[in-house]
Amino acid sequence: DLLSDIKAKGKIVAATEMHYAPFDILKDGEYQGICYDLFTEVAKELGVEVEFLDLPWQSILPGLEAGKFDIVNAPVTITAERMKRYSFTLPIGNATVALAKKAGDTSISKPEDIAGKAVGSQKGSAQLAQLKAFSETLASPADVREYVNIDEALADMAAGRIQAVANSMPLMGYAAVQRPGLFEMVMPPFGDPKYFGWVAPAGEDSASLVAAINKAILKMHEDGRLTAINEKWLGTAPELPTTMPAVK
Amino acid sequence: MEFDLFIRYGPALLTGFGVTILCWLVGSMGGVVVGFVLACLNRWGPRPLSWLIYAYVEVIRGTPFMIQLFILYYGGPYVGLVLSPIQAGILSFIVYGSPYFAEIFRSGFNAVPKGQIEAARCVGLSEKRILWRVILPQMLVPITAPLTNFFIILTKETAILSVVTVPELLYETQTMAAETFTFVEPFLVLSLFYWLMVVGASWLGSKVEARVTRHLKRA
Amino acid sequence: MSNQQATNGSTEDTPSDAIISVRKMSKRFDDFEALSNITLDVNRSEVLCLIGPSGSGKSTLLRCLNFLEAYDGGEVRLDGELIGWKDTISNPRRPLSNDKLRTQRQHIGMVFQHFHLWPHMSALDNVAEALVSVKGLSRSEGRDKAREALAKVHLSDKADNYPANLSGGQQQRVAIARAIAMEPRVMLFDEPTSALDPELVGEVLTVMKEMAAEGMTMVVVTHEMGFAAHVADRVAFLDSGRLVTCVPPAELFGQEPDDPRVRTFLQTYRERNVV
Amino acid sequence: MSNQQATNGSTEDTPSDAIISVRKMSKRFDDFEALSNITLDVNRSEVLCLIGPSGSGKSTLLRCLNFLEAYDGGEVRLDGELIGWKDTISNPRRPLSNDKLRTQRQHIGMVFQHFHLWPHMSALDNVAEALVSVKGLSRSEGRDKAREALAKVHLSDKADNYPANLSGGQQQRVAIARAIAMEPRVMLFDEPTSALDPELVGEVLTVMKEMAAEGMTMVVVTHEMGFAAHVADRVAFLDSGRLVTCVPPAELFGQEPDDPRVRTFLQTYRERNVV
Amino acid sequence: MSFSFDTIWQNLPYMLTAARWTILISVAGMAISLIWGTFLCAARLSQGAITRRAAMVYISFFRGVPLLVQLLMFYYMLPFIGLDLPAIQAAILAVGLCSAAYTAEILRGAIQSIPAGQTEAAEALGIPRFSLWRRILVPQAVRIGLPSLVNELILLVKVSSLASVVGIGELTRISQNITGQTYRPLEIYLAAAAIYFIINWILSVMGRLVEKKLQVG
Ligand SMILES: Nc1ncnc2c1ncn2[C@@H]1O[C@H](COP(=O)(O)OP(=O)(O)OP(=O)(O)O)[C@@H](O)[C@H]1O
Ligand SMILES: Nc1ncnc2c1ncn2[C@@H]1O[C@H](COP(=O)(O)OP(=O)(O)OP(=O)(O)O)[C@@H](O)[C@H]1O
Ligand SMILES: [Mg+2]
Ligand SMILES: [Mg+2]
Repeated sequence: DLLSDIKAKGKIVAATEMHYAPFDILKDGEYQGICYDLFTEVAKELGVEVEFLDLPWQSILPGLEAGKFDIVNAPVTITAERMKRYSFTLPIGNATVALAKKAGDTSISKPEDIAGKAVGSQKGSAQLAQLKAFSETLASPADVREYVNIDEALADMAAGRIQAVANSMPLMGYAAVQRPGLFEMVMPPFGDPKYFGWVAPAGEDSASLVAAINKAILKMHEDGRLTAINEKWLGTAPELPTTMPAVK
Repeated sequence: MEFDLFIRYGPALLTGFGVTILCWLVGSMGGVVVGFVLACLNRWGPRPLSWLIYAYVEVIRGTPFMIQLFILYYGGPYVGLVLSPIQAGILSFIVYGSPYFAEIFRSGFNAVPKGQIEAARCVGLSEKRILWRVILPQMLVPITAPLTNFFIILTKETAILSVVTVPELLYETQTMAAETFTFVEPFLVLSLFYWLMVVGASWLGSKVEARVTRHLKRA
Repeated sequence: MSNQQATNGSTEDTPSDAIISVRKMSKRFDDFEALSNITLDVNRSEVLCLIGPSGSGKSTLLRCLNFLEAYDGGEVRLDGELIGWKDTISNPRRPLSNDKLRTQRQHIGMVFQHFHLWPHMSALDNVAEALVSVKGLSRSEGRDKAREALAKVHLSDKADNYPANLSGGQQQRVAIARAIAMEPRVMLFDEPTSALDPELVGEVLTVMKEMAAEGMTMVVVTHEMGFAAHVADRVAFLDSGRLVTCVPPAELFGQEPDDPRVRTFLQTYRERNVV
Repeated sequence: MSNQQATNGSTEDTPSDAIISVRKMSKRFDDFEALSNITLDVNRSEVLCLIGPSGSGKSTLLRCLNFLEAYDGGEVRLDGELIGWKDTISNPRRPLSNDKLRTQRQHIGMVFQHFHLWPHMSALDNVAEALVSVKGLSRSEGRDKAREALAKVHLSDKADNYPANLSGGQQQRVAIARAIAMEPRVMLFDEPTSALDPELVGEVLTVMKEMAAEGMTMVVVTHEMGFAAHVADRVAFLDSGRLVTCVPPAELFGQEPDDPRVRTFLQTYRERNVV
Repeated sequence: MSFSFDTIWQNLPYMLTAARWTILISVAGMAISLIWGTFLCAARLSQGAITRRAAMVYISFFRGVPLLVQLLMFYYMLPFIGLDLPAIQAAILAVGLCSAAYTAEILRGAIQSIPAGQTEAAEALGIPRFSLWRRILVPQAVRIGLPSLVNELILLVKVSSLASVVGIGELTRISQNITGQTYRPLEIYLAAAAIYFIINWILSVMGRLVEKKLQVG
């Protein structure tokens, strides 16, 4: 099976899109981020070397199925629909949706203030679904705009076409830290709590690999490495469940 | 393969296809016209203008469309140019395509034998008539194929319009891909639609070519 | 330098009946001197034949007359008007605008050595084109007039052929028809009968004689001495870009020419044509 | 149908010294019959001149001889070998493969009416190209031989010019040099002297006479009757795609020809050339 | 918003490193495109019906299917038939083979405008087809089609960015990644555009030099 193959080679190949701060980033020409740190530790636990691949999102899933690599170590929001097609590992990050606004915009101070305003989010993301559901509950719904990439939503907010951007809380927080004069986080997060996991191919073949990785994640929960890594990048450590969360 | 996807997303995909075709046709036709004018000004216009055109051609042709579009759409508002996605899409398409077309036309101008232009001058045809009646019909022989090529390339460049949220084909297929977590199906749809456009463009190209090479067919 | 020459040239007397007057005209291609110091008058309604060895500059001279080739030094005047260059004293000279050039060229027809038909137009349209877009005839009037011109050169049955589907002589006749249909004041013919059979040469000759009678001025480059002898009012002999002589044909062909170059030139021809 | 003719044709006797034999050959362009039922032999080392009015099919006949134009009916044989078509009885006939055609054409040189020089090569390279890529000479050997050929036509000084920078007659001489440098068994000339002055015509004539003496067979289309009279062993007269007569020149030019068509054809020529 | 030259300055070395991939893929792809494109064009114009058809099918496939899909096919589907190409080779091959279809068409258009008499002259001399193409048709076709060919090569440089889908960190990809971390897309994209421009401008200048050289008469 997959795990024994990996052990035999002594190497695990992990693909991600190095384009999702602070989980996966390319900084100073090197791959860094929460997922990098975490997965490096996981590989140590498995006793194998790790090779990271950077792929655009549209070729990550075909590549996984074609066996070009063993696992996707990008943060993927765990949803019911996705679980049908792939195996997820235990949560490694908080994916609950939060808002960012343009720095100094006093008209938005809490999530409900987006009523009637233009809000951008990433196409097809779980956070977009949360945003839409939340918007329905408001007196006047927000004008929700969908972008292929979250960068473009942020750029459009900077250009003034939209007033807020919704995405996972860590990402929004990181953006605000990176461009403090430009973006500002809107607290608190809203909607259902959501989590990021890693993705392995579905089926028997990968079951043992997923189990082994889960074991490593649990161990890191216990010895505090998980918390330490999260604190290093986010300043705080989120509460992460140690069992697979129930999804609708 | 999940065929019910096609039914579920069918209407959205078709609308996306419509938007793609709109941007493609308007953008590339505009590009042809602007390119032709540029090529003419470059050839017959005053010297300094042709340097300007040279710079325009090299800069626009030399940089990626995605980046031009990004700068136009997201950078535009900083200088007071606020465009809607489709406006920005079509405008940037015209801007992006025109230098390529201009170069194709330039090669066409060069391909017409000098003697024929001299003959036209000798019977007193004006430069404009010479362009329309002598140069253009003949230059279409070598340039119809490159023109068709570039129309085909532009069909695929429409995909880039998705970065400014133009609800075109790729944008819609990505919605489908992201929401359903599928990849083969969206690519199939995408390929099929592009292929349709390419077939259309090739067909038109071959018709034009047959028309303009009529005189070369020996009995 | 060129300007110097030009000014000198124009001070010479020009006979009042000259329609074209060439003064000390010269033309070089890079470092090859194709024409040097040509001075020549063509009178109204005159037929002037240009003969001379291959490469002597006959075509180049014709092409300078309507400024297809920009001559370097000297002057070419049509009815007193300087051809091609702006008639002001400036150094270097500046060429006329395209529009002005076009007006000048409308009075000067030309039949090219290589015909230069437009391959994408039928024989008829090759002839009709300028009638429509220069003379302003309607397309159908233009075609009618073109048909007449083609009939003159016996090509009515090939009017709808594209040039590629015409024989060499037929192409040449289309080129002739295209030029004469425009009824210019001066016609330049560059070997107009090179591809024609003797019979047709006779016909074209007749057409040209008619045109001459109607007052058209013609400059004809030809290698057919018989043609020159029968058509020309005067024959000019060019050699290596220089005008050797310019005399009535009787003088050139009738008696043994003085110039040794002309003598050897004509010799082989005489031998061969005693059939 | 074409096959029928072909079989008939080949049953006729072929004189044993004929290098080219044409039997009941015909060629049509769409519904225009350019050649009909041509039967003609060209003997080894013979110079055959083809004359006839413009559009009578002279060029087409030459082009059929080396299958640049696929003739429809009848046969053309070179040394007994069928040109162009596969020599089997099949209907419709199928053309030879490119390679076979190429081998056949290597023995048949051709000078085109419109020269067809390659514009991107210098005069020298135009001549050297086939020497290198067909005869397999090295590029420098090829150039040397090309230089010799150009010298024969008095063009040594223009060897490096591109065709566009050559005069009409110079272009024609390059075309001649290109063909003769290959030393084929048969040469087809399509109006090889149309752009040449009388003096050069004499020179080319000398070159051709030398080639004939060395045993080359030549078919020459020409409009110059003087040329035909002096060079040809026999003269063939074509009219509207039909072969009217094929006789020694003395018979055609010496006495009043029997055929009225030939008579009128030669008439204008005679008149004009009494200088 | 302030324009940050610092961001560009800091990240430029990484972008230049990535540009090396862009150049490698482009140059190798160009070689394939030009050589294979010429053969395709010859096939497309050949008298053999089968060869001609095959070339037409090839051209309509490679022009018809998006390059992205072709790349994914080369990389992810060829392994199923036992041909597991390394990413960089797959990228070069896909880019080159696709571009060849366009090159072939450009050359075909140009060759059509070469007067038939020139081919006839070569045939009459018995010049072999290969020499006819190499010495007579291609040089003139290149002269006529050069601006369009340079167009195509420049497009090739730009589509080399699609190589990112098989995991190659070329210029566009690295720029996007840097953007994802710095949140300064305008700066980074402008810098990337400048690098692309330089590469393409060199190409274009070379094209014009060749054009000058081929312009005779
Ligand atoms: N564009 C050019 N560049 C360089 N040399 C040229 C050019 N055009 C013509 N020549 C040279 O100028 C000379 C005169 O050429 P021209 O065409 O006038 O000769 P011609 O008298 O018409 O000869 P022919 O009877 O052979 O047509 C020739 O030697 C030719 O090689
Ligand atoms: N490709 C073609 N399609 C149709 N008709 C053609 C074609 N080529 C030649 N013809 C016609 O066939 C006839 C014979 O042409 P050909 O070129 O053999 O004449 P020719 O005897 O060489 O005349 P010339 O002395 O004028 O060169 C002409 O009437 C011409 O119009
Ligand atoms: Mg000449
Ligand atoms: Mg002919």
